[in-house]
Amino acid sequence: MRYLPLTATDRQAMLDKIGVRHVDELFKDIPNDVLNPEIDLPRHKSEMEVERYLSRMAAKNTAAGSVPFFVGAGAYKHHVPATVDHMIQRGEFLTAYTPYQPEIAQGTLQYIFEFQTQVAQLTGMDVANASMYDGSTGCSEAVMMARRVTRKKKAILAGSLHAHYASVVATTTQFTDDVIERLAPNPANPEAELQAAIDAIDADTSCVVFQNPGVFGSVLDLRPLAEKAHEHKALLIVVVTEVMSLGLTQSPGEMGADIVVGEGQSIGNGLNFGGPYLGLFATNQKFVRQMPGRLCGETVDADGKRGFVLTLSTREQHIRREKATSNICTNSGLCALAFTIHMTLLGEKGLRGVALANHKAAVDLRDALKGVDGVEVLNSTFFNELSVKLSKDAASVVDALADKGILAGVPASRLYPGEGLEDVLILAATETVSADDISALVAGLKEVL
Amino acid sequence: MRYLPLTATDRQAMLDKIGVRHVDELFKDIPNDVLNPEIDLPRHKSEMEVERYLSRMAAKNTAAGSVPFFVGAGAYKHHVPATVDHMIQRGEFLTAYTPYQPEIAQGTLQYIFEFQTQVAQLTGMDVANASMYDGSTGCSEAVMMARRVTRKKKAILAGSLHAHYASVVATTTQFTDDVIERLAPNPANPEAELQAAIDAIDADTSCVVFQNPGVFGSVLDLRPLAEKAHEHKALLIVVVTEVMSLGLTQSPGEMGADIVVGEGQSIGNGLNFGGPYLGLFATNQKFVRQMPGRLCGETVDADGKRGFVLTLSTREQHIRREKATSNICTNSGLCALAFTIHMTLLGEKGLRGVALANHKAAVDLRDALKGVDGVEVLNSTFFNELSVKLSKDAASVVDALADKGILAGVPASRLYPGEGLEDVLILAATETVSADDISALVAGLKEVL
Amino acid sequence: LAEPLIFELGSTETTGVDVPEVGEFEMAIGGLERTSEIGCPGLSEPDTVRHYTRLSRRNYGIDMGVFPLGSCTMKHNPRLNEKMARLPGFSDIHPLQPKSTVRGAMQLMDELSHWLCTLTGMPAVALSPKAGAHGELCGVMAIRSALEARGDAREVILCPESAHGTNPATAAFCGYKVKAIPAKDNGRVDLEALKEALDDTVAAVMLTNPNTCGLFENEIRDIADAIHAAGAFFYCDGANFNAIMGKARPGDLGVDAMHFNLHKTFSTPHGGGGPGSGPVVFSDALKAHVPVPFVVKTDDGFDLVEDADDKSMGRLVAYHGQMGMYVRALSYMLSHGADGIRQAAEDAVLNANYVLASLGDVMTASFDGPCMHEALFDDRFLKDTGVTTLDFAKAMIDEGYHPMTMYFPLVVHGAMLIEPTESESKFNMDQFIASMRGLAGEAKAGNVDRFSGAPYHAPWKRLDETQAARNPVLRYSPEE
Amino acid sequence: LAEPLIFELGSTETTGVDVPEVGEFEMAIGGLERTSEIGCPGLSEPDTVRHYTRLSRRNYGIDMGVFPLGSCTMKHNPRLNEKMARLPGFSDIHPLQPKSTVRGAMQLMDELSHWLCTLTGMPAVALSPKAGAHGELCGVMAIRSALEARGDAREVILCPESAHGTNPATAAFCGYKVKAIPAKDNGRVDLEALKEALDDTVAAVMLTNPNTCGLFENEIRDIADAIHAAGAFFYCDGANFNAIMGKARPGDLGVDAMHFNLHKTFSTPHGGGGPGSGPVVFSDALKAHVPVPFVVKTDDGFDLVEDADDKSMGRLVAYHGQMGMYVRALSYMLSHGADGIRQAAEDAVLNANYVLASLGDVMTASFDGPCMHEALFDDRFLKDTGVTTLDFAKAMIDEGYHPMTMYFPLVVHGAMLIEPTESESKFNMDQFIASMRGLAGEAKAGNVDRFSGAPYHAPWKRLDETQAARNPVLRYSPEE
Repeated sequence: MRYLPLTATDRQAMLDKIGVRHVDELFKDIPNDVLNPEIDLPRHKSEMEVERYLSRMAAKNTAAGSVPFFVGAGAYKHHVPATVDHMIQRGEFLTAYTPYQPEIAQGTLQYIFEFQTQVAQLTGMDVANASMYDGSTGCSEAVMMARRVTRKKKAILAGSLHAHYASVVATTTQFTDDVIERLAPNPANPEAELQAAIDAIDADTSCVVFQNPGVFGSVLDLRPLAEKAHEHKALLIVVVTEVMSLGLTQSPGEMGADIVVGEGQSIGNGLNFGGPYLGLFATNQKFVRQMPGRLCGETVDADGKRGFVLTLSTREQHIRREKATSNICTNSGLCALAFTIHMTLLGEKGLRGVALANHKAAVDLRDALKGVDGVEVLNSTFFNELSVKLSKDAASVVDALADKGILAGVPASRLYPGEGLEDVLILAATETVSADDISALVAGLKEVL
Repeated sequence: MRYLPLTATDRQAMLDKIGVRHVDELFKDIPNDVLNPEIDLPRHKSEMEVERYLSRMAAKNTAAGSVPFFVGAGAYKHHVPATVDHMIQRGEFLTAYTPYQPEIAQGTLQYIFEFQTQVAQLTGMDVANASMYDGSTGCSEAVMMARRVTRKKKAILAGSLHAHYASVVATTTQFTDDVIERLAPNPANPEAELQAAIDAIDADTSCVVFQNPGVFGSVLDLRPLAEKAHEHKALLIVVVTEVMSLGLTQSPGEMGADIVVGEGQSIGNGLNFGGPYLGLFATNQKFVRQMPGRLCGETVDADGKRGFVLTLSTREQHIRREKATSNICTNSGLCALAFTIHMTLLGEKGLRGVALANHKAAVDLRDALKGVDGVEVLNSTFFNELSVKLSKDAASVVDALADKGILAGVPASRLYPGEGLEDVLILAATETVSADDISALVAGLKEVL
Repeated sequence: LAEPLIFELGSTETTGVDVPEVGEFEMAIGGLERTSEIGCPGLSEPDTVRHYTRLSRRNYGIDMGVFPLGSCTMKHNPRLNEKMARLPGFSDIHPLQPKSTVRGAMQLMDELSHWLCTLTGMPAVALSPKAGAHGELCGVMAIRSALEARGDAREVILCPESAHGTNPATAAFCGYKVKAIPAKDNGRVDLEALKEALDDTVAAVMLTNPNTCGLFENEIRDIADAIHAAGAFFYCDGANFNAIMGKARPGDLGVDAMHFNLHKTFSTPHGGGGPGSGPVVFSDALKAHVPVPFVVKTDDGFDLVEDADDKSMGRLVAYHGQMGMYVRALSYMLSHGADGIRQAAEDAVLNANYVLASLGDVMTASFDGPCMHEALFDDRFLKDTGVTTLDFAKAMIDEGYHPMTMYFPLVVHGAMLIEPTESESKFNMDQFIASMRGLAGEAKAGNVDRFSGAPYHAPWKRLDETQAARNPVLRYSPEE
Repeated sequence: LAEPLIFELGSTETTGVDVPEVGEFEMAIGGLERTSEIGCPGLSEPDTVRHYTRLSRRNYGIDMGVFPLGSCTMKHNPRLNEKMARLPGFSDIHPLQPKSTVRGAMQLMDELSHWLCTLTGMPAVALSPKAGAHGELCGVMAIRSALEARGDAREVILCPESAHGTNPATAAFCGYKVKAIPAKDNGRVDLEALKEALDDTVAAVMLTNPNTCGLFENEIRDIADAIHAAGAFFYCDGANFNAIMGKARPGDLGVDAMHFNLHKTFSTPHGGGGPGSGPVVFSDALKAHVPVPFVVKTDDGFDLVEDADDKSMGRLVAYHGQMGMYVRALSYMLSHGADGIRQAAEDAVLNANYVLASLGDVMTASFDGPCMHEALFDDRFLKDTGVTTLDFAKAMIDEGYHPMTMYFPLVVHGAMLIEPTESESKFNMDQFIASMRGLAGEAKAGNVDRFSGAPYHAPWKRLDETQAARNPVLRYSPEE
């Protein structure tokens, strides 16, 4: 076993030192009749065998980079510079623990501090935490935080919110007395979605959750929503599943958000079939002590030298136990590192440039789709993603195009089954989409429709 | 330009400090009429564009790992553990310079010292250098070293020596008064090759160069050759192009070699279409000061702490200039690091195990080929490579099998054109060759022959 | 040398990427262009590489040396796993691609599920929880779902005092009151006290086994029987599964639900704080309540169930969980095999007992041996030396080691919890033991200075955590 | 902390690989099984990772900070290049595969050739030399081949005193006598002296341009004319091509042959001493003599010429040279483009002149500016301080920098050759300049201790090179 350093000689010497004859004497507390069960699993394999086995499995999947690719809906294919993945694999980052010993963890702590700052800057908020598991769990934490802040029970989830996010909120709060009001999705009329959310706010409302760009792609001005929420002492939670959009559009903070939850995958992280991703979580200074998750803060060491530590941990489970703000412990450290390295490479200039390239690709996609019979573009605004109404069932169109080697997007019915959206398709176009890809999609659609 | 940190503002401030108005004033020593020529090459590309461009180019090649693969003849496909490539990419190794400042280069220096020791142990010699460019150039350096040691001119290159190695020796010595005697290859009778080399030694001989296993795969006992060479005060230079063989066979040192030259690619390094590889170069203590290339030696620092430095550099060009033992400067540092890490993972136990698996694969290949009409196995001994005589032209058989997705080996005529070996094929079987691969080859041969 | 923050190094004019030029076009973002400055500086690629290289060198990781952090299972992270997780067929697939294009992904999830179920002897698994604490949530929600399904409104969860903080936090999260179960002098649950506490208001008992004192709960079957007799469920925190994998199956011990920490037990990287992955195995009594999504076998392969039925608790995460971690964990399992997994558990326990046996005469072991995969000491041996557990831990940094876990579990005073894992050689163990003996000797010899200012040889001296919390500075601001 | 050697850590019983079991079979190695012990210890994978991680941390590389090593062009190594070189289509192809299966490899070699020829304005290139010195050998052998082809037996090669050691070594290797050309006070070749030395015994002149003093040979065309008038060839050492790439083409200046160091100019990694790659471009007069192999265009793609004709010098290496380096170099070139390559040269020269202008008042510049890509200082400013160039360089280590090149070129006393390259930002340059000014001030203030024992803050103090050479210990032996 290549990972196990003890030799037979070592083991014997150690057993002698301990004073037992057989290693199973160390397992004597385990009931004897269940010790050393027959395990019907294969024996160990050489590295070459494992590599071949898993490579064959991987080859059964269609990699996004190998085909014209328009799938988005909360996870996006972007080009991540080679430097990012190279740096996060440095053993000192990869194999470090949570930085509870700050004297030998300043590498991790400083990048978290940088990350927190970048997230705050991007979202237009005062402060951000060290990351959540992902956007969807972050969204559920935000709803619970709003309850702690407002001491009110009712959360309104707008129709623009990704269905999975709404489900996660509903699932997670099912055993509390929170009231979750899910509004209907309305891809054909995002302004109506916004208005419905505004109208739903009342005195009992703790928060309203609005995704922008919405799950169907539209970009909206949320100021009216913020105003109404604040009138009723409710919080506006803005969800951003495509963080790259913040390079082009006004920030949630500028629009009046109280909490911003984001899925950070687009920056620094690959698609990975949905995980690991990283949740961005930002809010304003006054709510800091109600925030879930880890926080890194600046301090000094005994010599007065600037350094960083985890702080405000009295909110957390390992101190507060059942009184903690959240049970979250592990965060997405390595994904956050990838995010912060990619953001550092981009800088404001690069981020704006890539965001613009995304929007241009989506504009080109829209223009190309307008020329296809049986396709009606629903969006008047969008960042890099838009929804279309097809003349056929979207799921079957997607399957037919997949057979042609084109991954055409997400059928709305996969996210919203039974909501009458069978003919709606959500398509994303990032900077990785070429003119050839769009041509292939258009040609494929013309064949299939 | 993502690799260039200076901004326009920086450049202007720096020009101001220097006291010039335009950067071209710094280039005033270049004749004005040739400054800033039109360069008919593309403008800069984004990382994504370069990656796509080169990936498309790479996709036009058939990767060894994707097909049944039997190509050897001096370069071998082995499984290299993921750890090796991971470790050599640490920036402190990858981006270090030659360790001329030992206080901040002990990482490089210590691994070179470990590498030198491993090479000496493997070859059965006293000492080894820090690596040459590759086996072929190392071979030519060995011939020149033999001349310096013996002060005689004639080098005998046995028929077992890889044709490229013999050509490199001949090319490199063409403007000296060395006499290079190349003996004929004889795949059908390796013992006769050995006897011819023995017979060719006379009083004028500086060295005899014998490859073991030979280019056609045979493994021979070189003691008689060493005896005859030493009788005539000539040196025996043993070339090992498949260093993995040293895990199973007696070492050149045990057989009486004075200099051992090896191609180290098999351990730690990929095929890379022929380079970068690394030359192993080992000899006995008494010849150390005639050795080419870098050497690392143990010493102490001002506090008496063990450390390592480059040493005996008075042999080298940067000190001795035209009187140097070689003009070599750059070595194969990173490839040597890969070698030493892989060797450390293997250890004696692993090396012997992998070597045995190689030999077993070749035995299986031989047994399978024996059942194919039109194929005559020429070897009675071999490590992981053997030669066969085909009933058809080997080059056309290889091409026909390549069209079927089988890379069947090296036609001897590609190495030895015009030597009457058109029907000889050299096939290697390493631990990466599976039973399925051998079955595919046999089936393919049956179709083609 | 201090490393500046990127905000002190870079400028918003600098970038380390080349962006395609898109020319003029009519935008369609509803007039919501960002006009304010974002403020994020960029660095060129060379400066980015240097900044993060230098930061990394201020960290200690498993790759650098012994990392005996109890309860955290800091084992070797094989590089093969990293390579496998980066195969484009795993890393470059979208969670909402057509299922026909992710057959390999479904196969991988199915095989991982099979390994986890087989190793635990449990019939079902939920892969999607994102980390151990999230797995706990999943487990307790399944328990509550099952209870509600049978109309049984219970309101209490029992946890031992030695439990990880996530256990009570999770229970509270699901609306339960938390009551503590006392421990006996031998570091195990007091079975009689547990029986007394068990009544029809108790929904579940959450136990870590091997427990956080590094001991196996030797009355485990009596405990399970008592729990089930009271109509409650037995939740096992699997954080310490490394000690018994391949040696014993929780399913044989009466466990109803147990989460894994893939990053502990199956060597996916800790990564300075994550990502984790917390699959949960379930007994027959709970398996109907698993969250979506999950993979099922079909006639011609696999399918993903994405929509919850009435019994399912619902959805805990967007998409399918931590695929990247699944690949790494399966790569680890395939590499070890059933034989290697058992050997790893034995070696982990052997290493811990070797520490216990080698340090027992100079430090104070909290309980009689043998221990499982970690050796627990307390600060009695430091009595009257003026050296605290914290000081002792910080002095270990000067010896070139990451400190052990300190002050946890709470049930002993000044706890020092040492978990070497199976990744350590005897050579490493002997060096570590010699260092610890040396430190213990110095403490007893009254060499307080060696400890009170430690670490002396780390890049930073002790950091002021009080100041950080009193006046939180959580982001860079230019006016600083 | 010292790191043991693997021979002190491992055992021959330990291995970090799992080897397939092959069972019993009849061997066919002629009874030559190895029965003696090899003696190479193995380490488990975790211990291997740690050993080399810890070793690496004792190194300084470009990734860590400014690396102003004159003449070595320590520029940023983009990670994209590493990724591209590892594409299986490049890294996992065999040099003797059928040509039909390596069309992409031939295309890559052809494109690289095209870039190198276009940037130099030369008609032909030999890619195969393995490093710069090997390229020199290739160049001088082509010159000798051409001379012999015309029956012209010349015996002398002229080199300036400031040449790299490889130049005279190479000339001697090809059977030439080496004569030195003196330099003028302005750091350039003395044209008149050169003309005098040029006669019909001179085969070639080997010049580095920009030269090793960091200066462009401003009489380059007169030099070339004089060389050609004497029937000799003009070999240019291209080690310093970084300063003029995209700014001027050697082909426009009368050069007959020039090698590149791909690892300097085109950012393939130095790797602690290699591997290098030394392609050579040739003029029309020499191109018939290039070594095999080379790629040619055919009607339907490319072909590899592997067998030498009468004129070719023959074969310098097995196979096709340093493919892995070709990929990296082309990746660099494509990334920069013609525009970025010129900008890089300008930035390299700008950075060097910025150093020259910023340190000229506290250190002694050897020649009047402007310089090209490196700034040459000598030790006049250290006169009577008791501090030597070596001391000064070692003190730079304590400032966190790799020292500059010292005592080279030989033509000035106590040379300090500073080459920042284009990879450095102004921020880095300003910090570096401030450090250098600080050191110069301390030297002048008589603070000799700061220098004589330097480095103080490196992991090792100065190492005893004399002892190493007097009693060479070149390998580990157990009896030590």
